[in-house]
Amino acid sequence: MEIPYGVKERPDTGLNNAKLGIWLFLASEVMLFGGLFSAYIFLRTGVDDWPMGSKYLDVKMATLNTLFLITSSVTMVMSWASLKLNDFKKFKLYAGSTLLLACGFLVIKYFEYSSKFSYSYYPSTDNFLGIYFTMTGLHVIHVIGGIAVIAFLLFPGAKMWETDPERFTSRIEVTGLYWHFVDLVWIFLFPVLYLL
Amino acid sequence: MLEVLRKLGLPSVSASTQGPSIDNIISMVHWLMLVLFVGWGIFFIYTLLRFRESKNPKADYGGIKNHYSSYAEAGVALIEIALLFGFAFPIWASRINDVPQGPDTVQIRVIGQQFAWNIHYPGDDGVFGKTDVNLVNEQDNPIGIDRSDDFAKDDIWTINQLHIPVNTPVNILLSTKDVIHNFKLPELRVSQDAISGMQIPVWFEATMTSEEFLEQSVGTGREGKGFQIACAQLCGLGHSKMVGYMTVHDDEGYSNWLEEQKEYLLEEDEDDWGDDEW
Amino acid sequence: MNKLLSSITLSFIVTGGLIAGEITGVVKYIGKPPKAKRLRMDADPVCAASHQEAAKAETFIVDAKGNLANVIVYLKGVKYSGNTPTQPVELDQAGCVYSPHVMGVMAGQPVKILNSDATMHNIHGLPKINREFNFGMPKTLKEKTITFDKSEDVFVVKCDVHPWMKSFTQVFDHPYFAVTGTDGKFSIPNVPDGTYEAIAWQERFGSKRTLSQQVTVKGGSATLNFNFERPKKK
Amino acid sequence: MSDNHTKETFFTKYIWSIDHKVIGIQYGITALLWLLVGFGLMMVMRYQLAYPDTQIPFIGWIFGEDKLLLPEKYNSLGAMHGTIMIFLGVVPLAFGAFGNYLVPLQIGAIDMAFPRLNAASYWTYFLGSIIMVVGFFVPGGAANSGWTSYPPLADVATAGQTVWLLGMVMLITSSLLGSVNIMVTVIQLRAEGMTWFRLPIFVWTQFITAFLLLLAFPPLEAAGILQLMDRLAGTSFFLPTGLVVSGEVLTNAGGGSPLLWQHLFWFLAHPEVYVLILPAFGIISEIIANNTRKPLSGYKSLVYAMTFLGFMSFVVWAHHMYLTGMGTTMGAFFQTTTMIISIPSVVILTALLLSLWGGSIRFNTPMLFALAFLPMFGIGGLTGLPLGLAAADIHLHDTYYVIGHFHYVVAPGTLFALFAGVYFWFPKVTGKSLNESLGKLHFYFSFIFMNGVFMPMFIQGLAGVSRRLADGGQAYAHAADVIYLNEIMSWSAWLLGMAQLFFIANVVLTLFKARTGEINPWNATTIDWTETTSPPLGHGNFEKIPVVYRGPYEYSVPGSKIDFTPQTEKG
Repeated sequence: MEIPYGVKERPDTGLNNAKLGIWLFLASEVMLFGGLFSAYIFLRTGVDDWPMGSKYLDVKMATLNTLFLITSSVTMVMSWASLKLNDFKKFKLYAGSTLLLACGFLVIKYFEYSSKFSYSYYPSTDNFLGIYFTMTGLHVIHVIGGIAVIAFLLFPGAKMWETDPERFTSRIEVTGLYWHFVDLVWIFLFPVLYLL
Repeated sequence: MLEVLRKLGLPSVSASTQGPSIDNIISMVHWLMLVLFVGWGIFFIYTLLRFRESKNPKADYGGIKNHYSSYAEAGVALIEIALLFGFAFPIWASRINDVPQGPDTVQIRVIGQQFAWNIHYPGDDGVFGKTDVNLVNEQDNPIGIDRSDDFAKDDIWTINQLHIPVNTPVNILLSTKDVIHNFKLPELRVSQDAISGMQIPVWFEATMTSEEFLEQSVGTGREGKGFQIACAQLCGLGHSKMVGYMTVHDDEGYSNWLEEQKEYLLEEDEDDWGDDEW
Repeated sequence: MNKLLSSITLSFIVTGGLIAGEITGVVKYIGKPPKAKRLRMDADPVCAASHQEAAKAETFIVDAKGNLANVIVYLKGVKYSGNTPTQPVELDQAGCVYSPHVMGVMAGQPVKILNSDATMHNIHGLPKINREFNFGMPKTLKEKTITFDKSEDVFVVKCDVHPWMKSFTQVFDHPYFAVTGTDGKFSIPNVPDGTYEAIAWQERFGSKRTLSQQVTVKGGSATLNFNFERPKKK
Repeated sequence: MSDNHTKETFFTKYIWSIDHKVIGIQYGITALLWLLVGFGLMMVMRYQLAYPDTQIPFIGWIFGEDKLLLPEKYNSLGAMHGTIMIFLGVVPLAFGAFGNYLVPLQIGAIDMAFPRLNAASYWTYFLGSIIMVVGFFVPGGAANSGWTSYPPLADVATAGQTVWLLGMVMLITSSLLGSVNIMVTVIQLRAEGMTWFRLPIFVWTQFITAFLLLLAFPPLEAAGILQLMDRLAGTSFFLPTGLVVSGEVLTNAGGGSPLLWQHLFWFLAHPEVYVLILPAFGIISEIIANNTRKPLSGYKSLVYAMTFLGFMSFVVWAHHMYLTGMGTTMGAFFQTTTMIISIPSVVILTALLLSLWGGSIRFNTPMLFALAFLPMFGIGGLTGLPLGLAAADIHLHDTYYVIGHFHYVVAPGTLFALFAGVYFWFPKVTGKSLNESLGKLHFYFSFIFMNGVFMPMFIQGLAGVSRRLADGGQAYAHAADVIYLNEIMSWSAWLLGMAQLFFIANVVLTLFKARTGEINPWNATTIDWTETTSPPLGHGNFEKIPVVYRGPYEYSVPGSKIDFTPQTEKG
């Protein structure tokens, strides 16, 4: 016996298990980052002087990173669409670009972090840097998680395309949803930390 | 109900102006609880007896038909609304908004620490002097009073000894040096968290001197023990020993006590060794 | 190898004891002493009841002749490879004050902490190198033994329940230290011949204002005196 | 998954099993063991409370040469008792064990929606629970800042607190995986005909519980991460400027607020209360319907009340914080929401009581526990009222009244429900029925001593005795008149512990007996009883996926020959 609605949609709910699962997971992620954003607001409104993000942070690098992530979200969608169109080669191309862009994000983040450290800006310096490192750090962990999943699906996991293409497409779709969420978190982080 | 609750442990005195109103709401809620519980209980026991298997071998598919229970639930909701608007909100509003200021009020700072209550009186000028954490010395300046400040010269401090006058509004500015504590005066129905980084006013007016309290507690379990300040928030390993003592004086006793405390000011080093001379 | 060799020779010298001597001396204070303040023992009735007169702070104990008590005198940078004493050093909590107020102990030497009071103390040591310790001593717990693993400059040992209770401990990796008594005198026995740097520390003067002197031990004894001076006003 | 497994080794069958039933049993056994540990910690604490600062008998050597439970160790036990009971005991038992085992069976699913995730969830919980107790072996002992871990105390606490936080992060991850799984399972895998309003109440409660866990836990995870940063990276999220701890000025940058923690913490921890109680409602509902032989009164009102309870539980959290300097507007808001949330609780309790009316009540062991739950939860719920009103809370805040209140909800409340559930579903899981006489002895002794432990707490609380006092209030004058109760409570606690021996003996003896072969010993109507063998066969649960034609509690249907009509019966 196979667990039903793993890939196919259940008629009365209009969902398959994986998609519903990832939506629920993302709901909890929203609460996690929501908790941190509330903490940010709480801390910021609790003190008189809160430093401008640009005092510490490099807006240019972050803008570039924002572009990277948005593009990677687009390529993620393209890779799923390619599978839908049965074009495995294009899938490889797009998913590979997503992976590269994500790694690019990490590289820039690495330079950002090390430049902070070189000025002796640490999480303990003040609460702005504290929350900056905590939130972006948690986001980076999410990016790394995404990279691991995409890399798995691109290389060893891609065999499934031969055996069970429908399930494989569903996996890419679910991964895509996660990846859009990671992107979305950054879209919030960027203005909140760097610009406001 | 209040008498029952007092038999059950509620301190028999309510030695502040706000105490009776708090006792009042506690006993009203307990009435509500009692009525509900007894009501449920009677129904419960009666049902269990009447519908036990041996008495009623065939169950009734339909069960109960009437809607009395809905009326009861609505009744509970109404009583709760009445409690909220009639009592709970006004008492809370008075606690928050009616903080006494002005010349008749006694202003005292209480600063909790692991594991003692530091009490800071403004002295004759009625103004608290500056304090600075860098001047804190557990032995002879636990709250870091800056004696170079003019307002600080006459400030008095004690450890664990809170003295207040009777029938006078007392406004305590509550803070803490380290972790969270809770300043609790059980007999006065006063309790307030001391939150790190905040100074929160908590006010009350004692209606009974310590002497009167001791007299009426003769023969009870706490004979000979006056009012105490309890810490009601876990603050570390000495939490259970964080006992402060409160003495409520009549007006004369209070001013005498303040005079006595001034002797400590004479011990302050006029020519203290400062750091910058080295 | 070199290190080993020197430690062997040193231990020979120490255990030999033939050419070891005693450093004795007096620590004095020059100037008008600060007033000793009363301690607020009314914070705990048990403490208050254990004193006939109000107890005073022990920050600065000096007699009429200027003899200064509670000064740690020790030799700096001495290598020692002899035995660590197994005899415990006692730190008593009596009448809600520590006795001794200042003490030295060797790393690895047991410290026996006593509670002679009918109240709960907690004993909170604030070393930076050794592990911080903090435990309660209810009145039924009369003694407890601890040790320090590493040598460390003077640090505070205090009671959080009775904030005025404060004492000072320094941990040494050698036995060449002493604390002055109320007569200001001290003696450091069994010091091998040689020239040393000697340090005197007093609580009120703090770690930044320790006094230091050269002392040479030769042929059995040496004398070493320190004079703390009152800081000048600006 | 699929039933064409070639080989099933011991490892895949009992350890890394992906069968929801095995995982449920794993959860159950682990959680019961943790309950025992948490209970043991409490029995030691009760010794210290009854006979302060005297040597602990029998096992005193654990606490060092002096055999005393020193205050810092008492605080450790206190924090760990709370943590273990809630996060390692009751929730995994109620949600992990009962939920995992029964939800797929009751909705007619062959397994959970994500079986591998399910196993991962259990093992994350297991690992987290081990990390939790590793704290006892680090310098300074386990976390000792209360299960609430309020900073700054927790920020400056000994290393055990870091271990506690790491353990919490694991446990939170585990319950997130579990709750996603339960929700997807209930939404997607209901058998044909199992509409939302044909779900057994138990499934509803698990579904709502999953919802609460899913949304309430992440903010605590956020808070946990922030506290870890405070402790390990030197940030000041919860530390304001200018603190002096033990005579030394803290060197942190400052600017944080301890109230931030309290908000994030209680945003989880209030819904957590309903996580503890909702599965209990579910179990009780099943047992009452079964043993009154009639449908529940007001199935729909129960469902609506529970759903409403779930939603409301997200907006009452600050009623734990009345005394933190809360103003009038916030105070009024949270008092009002708190009073509002009391109404669905009253509705639920009333519906369960009314369900008894007209029944043919059988008094077997599960039913006794279920019936006792009602007044016990009643006491627990009612004593929440004075605490919900800020003015009354001024006197009762953080006293033993609070301890009595939530223990009545959780101990004679939820725990009785869980025991009821264990007695009720034991035949399902093992194919063997527990002994009724031992069960009744277990019940009556537990009932008496539970009340012996917790009833006196209200008296101490009214007297104003604070919780978390390592000496039980000896130092405080206002405790003098009520301190004698400590001995009564402690003896009750130890005897309560002894009473559990009936249960342990019962389980052990029964396991040695042969299977009865009876499929549906209680003559129940739900799919778990009617469509599977006891115990259910291997993976897949059902020989054929059942089809549902009616509601879950069709007992004593007029015109029917027997007094129960299974959900799968046509017509």
